Amino acid sequence: MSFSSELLIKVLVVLATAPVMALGLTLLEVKGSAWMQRRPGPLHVGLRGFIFPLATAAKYFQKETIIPKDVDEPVFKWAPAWVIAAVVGLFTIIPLSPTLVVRDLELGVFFLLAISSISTIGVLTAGWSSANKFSLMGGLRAAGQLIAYELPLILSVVGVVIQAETMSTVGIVEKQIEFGFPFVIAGQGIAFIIFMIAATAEMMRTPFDMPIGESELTMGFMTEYSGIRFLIFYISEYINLFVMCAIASTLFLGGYHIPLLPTEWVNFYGPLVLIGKTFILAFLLIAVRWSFPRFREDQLQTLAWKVLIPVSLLNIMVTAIMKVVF
Amino acid sequence: MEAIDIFSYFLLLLLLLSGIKVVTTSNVIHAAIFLVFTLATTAILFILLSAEFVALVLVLVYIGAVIVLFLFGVMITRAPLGPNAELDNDQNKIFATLISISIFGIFTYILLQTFDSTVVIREGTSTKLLGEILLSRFVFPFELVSFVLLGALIGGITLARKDNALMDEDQI
Amino acid sequence: MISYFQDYVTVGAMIGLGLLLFLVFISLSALLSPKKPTPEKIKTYECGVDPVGGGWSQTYVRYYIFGLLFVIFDVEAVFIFPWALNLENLGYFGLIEMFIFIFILLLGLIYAIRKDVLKWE
Amino acid sequence: MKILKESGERKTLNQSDQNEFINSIQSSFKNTSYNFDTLKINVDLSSWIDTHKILKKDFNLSFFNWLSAVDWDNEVKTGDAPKEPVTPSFEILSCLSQTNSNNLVISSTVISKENAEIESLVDVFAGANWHEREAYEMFGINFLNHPNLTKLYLPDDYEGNPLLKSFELISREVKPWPGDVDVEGMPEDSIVVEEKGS
Amino acid sequence: MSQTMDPNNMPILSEASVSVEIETEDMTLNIGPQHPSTHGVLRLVAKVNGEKISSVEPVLGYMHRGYEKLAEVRTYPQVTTLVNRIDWVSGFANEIPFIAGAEKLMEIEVPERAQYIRLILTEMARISSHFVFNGAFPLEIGALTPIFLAMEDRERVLDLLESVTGGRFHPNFNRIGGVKPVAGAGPTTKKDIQDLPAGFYHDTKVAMEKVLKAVDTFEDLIGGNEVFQARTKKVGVLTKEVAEEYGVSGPILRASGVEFDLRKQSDYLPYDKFDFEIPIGENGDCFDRWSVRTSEMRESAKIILQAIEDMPSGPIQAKVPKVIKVPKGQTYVRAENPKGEMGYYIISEGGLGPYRLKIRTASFSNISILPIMLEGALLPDLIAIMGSLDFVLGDVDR
Amino acid sequence: MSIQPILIAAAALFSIGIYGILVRRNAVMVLLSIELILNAVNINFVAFNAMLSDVFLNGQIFSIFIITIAAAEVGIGLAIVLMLFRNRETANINEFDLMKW
Repeated sequence: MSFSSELLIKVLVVLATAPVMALGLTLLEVKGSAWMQRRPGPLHVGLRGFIFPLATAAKYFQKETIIPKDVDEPVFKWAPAWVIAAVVGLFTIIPLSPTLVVRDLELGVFFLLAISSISTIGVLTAGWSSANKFSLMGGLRAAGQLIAYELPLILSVVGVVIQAETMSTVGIVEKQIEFGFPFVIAGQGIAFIIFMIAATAEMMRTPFDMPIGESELTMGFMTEYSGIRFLIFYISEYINLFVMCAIASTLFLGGYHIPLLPTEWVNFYGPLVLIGKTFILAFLLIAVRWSFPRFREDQLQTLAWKVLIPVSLLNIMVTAIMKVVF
Repeated sequence: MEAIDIFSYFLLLLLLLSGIKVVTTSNVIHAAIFLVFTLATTAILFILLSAEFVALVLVLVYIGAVIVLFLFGVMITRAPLGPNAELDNDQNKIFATLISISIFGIFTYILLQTFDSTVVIREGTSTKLLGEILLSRFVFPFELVSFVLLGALIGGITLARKDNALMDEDQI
Repeated sequence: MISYFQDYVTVGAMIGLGLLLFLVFISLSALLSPKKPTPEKIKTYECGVDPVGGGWSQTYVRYYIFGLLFVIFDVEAVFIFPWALNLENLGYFGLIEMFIFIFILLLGLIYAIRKDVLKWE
Repeated sequence: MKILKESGERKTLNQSDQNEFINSIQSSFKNTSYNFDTLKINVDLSSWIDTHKILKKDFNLSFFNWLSAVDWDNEVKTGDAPKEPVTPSFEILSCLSQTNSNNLVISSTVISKENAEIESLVDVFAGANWHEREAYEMFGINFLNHPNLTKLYLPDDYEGNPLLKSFELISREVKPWPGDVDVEGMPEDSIVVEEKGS
Repeated sequence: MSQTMDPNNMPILSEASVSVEIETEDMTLNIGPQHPSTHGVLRLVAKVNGEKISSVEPVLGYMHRGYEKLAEVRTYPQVTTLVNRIDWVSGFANEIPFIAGAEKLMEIEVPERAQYIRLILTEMARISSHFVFNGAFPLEIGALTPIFLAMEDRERVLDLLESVTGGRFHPNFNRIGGVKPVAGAGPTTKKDIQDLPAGFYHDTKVAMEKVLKAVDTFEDLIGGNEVFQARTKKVGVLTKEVAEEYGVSGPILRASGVEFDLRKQSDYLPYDKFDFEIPIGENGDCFDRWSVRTSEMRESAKIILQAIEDMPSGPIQAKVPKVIKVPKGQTYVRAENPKGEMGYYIISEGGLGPYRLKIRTASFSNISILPIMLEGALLPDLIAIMGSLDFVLGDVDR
Repeated sequence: MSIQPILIAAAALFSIGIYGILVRRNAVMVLLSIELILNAVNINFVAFNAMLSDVFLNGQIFSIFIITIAAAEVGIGLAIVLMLFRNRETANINEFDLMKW
């Protein structure tokens, strides 16, 4: 198959899966939260409430997009584009099997970190251009939080890179298969926890949702957004949830592989295994979201700078020593 | 001419256009965003010049961090939303145009004289190799960088802190 | 080399796909949704009263310091990745090099903590 | 994890303590009354602040309950007029209590309607701030030395003082007082109820 | 450094750099009236510097209904319909002090059974009010689950209130001299009437056990949550001196360490017949305020369980004249409501309605400390502090 | 592809940066213009690296160092702007005439 037709197919597959995954996670979120809150959740929309996320999304398409008069229009209008482009771009490196991957980049993990940092600009400009005090504070909080937690995210990955000696995501999974254990057991347990905390903060989910903090800042940097642009922020959040959980399972949980399964059949079970692991991790984050209140802004920054970053640096040092000495 | 060359010319054009927008737009935030475009085209150009690691470093450090710092700076210095008429020194414009055009002219002349038809070679760069060189051949500057960064950190904190050093020590 | 360019064509295509999704969403919504702005509707939200003061004033310098710290450590991360790939070759020499590097930057973090810039009064 | 301490002993009403308190108040202030379990001190306008200081300091009445006013007038637009004619005036009431017993004192002073001015209590009890603002807008009483004597509830451009007896309720013009007195019939005798609710 | 200074006239450098802090025009932020966490239409005009609040000015009156004026043109029985709309979260409890005051002026002895019924329903109102608090407070600091659990449990209590009074929020159940018969039991004039619905004792027992269980759940789920503790402990500390001076009452005062509960100290209802504790806080912070309320729910449930055990039989209505006229007199009657001290100063001139009715509500005094407590706080703490004060706008504005 | 157009574009970017420095009145904008200049330099380094197909990757490593130093420079530069802004309530460089005091 020629490169271009292959690329076209891959793009189309991602085009189809990304929104489906977002909707699937939305459903998991509404049903999961309902289960945790002793209520039935959506029941009446379509197949026992199962097409509820689709109905919600469809609703937003028909809603008026209000652009307030004081906003900086081009910046305001394009702010969601930064976020969704960065998030969809990350699909490139998620491996469903050694061959079922959009592209296995040599710099895979580094690429992930570089691209994911772009969405900060989208959030900050969204907050600024809204000309609204709540948006501005939300945007600043969001930017402060995204940059503070990007570091632990980056640094926790370094341990994995040291162990795997490669930055390619497929290479990392293959290394884990070679090891026989996923990295979360083989030395990177702390890194995994840091990664999940930092990823939660990057996604601005409770208990790190003060940029949105609806009881303080009404809707944070999204206050002035309505209609389709709000939906784009919303959908990006869930695509991001999927991507981050998929990356976490790839880096730490053995990705598309489960020990004892025959590796030659990985193309068949790989996608299922990875999506399964992703949804389990996502459910973990959903359970956390519905159990905790949110931190305060200063507590959040303290946690990042005084705990997570030093600990992840320590993790790097320990991993490096283990690698060199043994 | 290869397709990749045409694309390169297009990129260079884009680079210059966004660069010009950075210095001519009357809105501070727009200028920062145009700088992002400039940097993004530069990053693509780097990739075409087979320097992928540098390109990603550019994205990670510049777009992901330095621009955010700029946006913070703009917001802290209370730039107004929307166009700002007082952004430029109007009386300087002609003078500045003359200077920059003459610099450009001299450079172009020299460049045309020096590099006649030298061709860029697009070949892969191994990041692993880059790391190895960085940590062996360039180990001294590498360590020096940490001191520079430490100095920048301490200096920045001292300057930006609320109870400024100026007030603490120099005031009696 | 072909593979290298294909890598980044793919990356470009994926980021382009993100932008395409954005544009498709926006244009679909433009077709489907009404557009009837009224003066009340397009007013800036401020809890139901008319906004007071300019939209805005300057923000905490603290955020700037967080940004500065981030930039510094981000640069550090840039150097850590090539090192992490080469740890096997570099051996103890690389280990010591990077430890000095990290240690010096940690001094910066400790300085920041000691100067209480991470604290919110 | 238990951060609360719970009061061990049960406090019961101590009638003798209360009587003692009432006696001590009555011996310290000339013009007092004790009706319907409510101890009221009538003080002169001039000693309004001093009385509160004494009550706070000497009688341990540190809890500021409320402050309000009454518009005494014979010609009323709303409600019933007093049965016996009264001198038109404002009566200022304030209520202080102790926080370890049920003891409570209501101080009262009278100011004239023409010169509706009184010293503010804010310096003695900071909590009087909002109560005085309320009285200011509802009665038009001017509290001297009040830090921020502005309207509390009503819009800034509102005219009139709603709680004055001369202030008409618009709805009562449509449906005059006392309206249809629609009182549910009360039982003739007290009723003994069969135990059914178990 | 102000811009008005003329650079030419500046003598020396040291003076020129005196003020290094940024001269902030603080950002004026309107929080409310249409804001998710102000419990209705309270508006706070906050001057903020970044995240820090430099001053707060509460703006009231968006709900002012003028009950003190309206009470002057209503008869005494009509006033009860007004007053149970003051604090609608615990509507029943609002009626008690007013009715007690009118009874005091008329010198009516209320039958014991009626007193017990009042007491049970008041405590139920307290429990339901604290349930709302236990849902709303965590919601405001970002935990979304407790409100669903709280509402589910409150429903049982409201069902009980409804089964007796016919109303869930505004029961209007008290009559001068006693209480109404059970909802749907026909006119009060009937000789042989039912005062409590069938199965009430059993249902109450079941519901109260559920309440006790719910309190345990809340203490685990909310109080045991590390993030909740980090958000509330040492936040919004209120000392007892300030609290007393501002007339802050109820659980907030008790959280600051003052052992003041009118149920123990006053005699408006026969609380002295029951065994219960008054929870007291130590630090006066948000966590203590939450903790005091939650423990109070347990005590209330205990009171109710005791009350239905030794419920006396007898009449539920004292003998009162057909048209109620209250003799001339003045009295102040106060009660321990869920939000704090609620009192009515009734001035009667012998007419059909009161000559003047001063309504002292708890939330009004309780939120008058907001400007002091919020000065210098961070914006997220504003929400936590406001939530911990547990006010209802109807109770503030009247 | 010849290296000339790349180098000329870099030179043009450099001149644009110079223009920005001269014209802009806002200090933050001046810093932005400096970034343009540094970016032009980076392009040159990477282009030369590609031209020489340097086995030691000197050009690329140099540009990484430049990016690093530029980050530090922005950090300090903006901090100075902030300090001046505190003193003078403006980010307008025309008014930063401290020596006049």
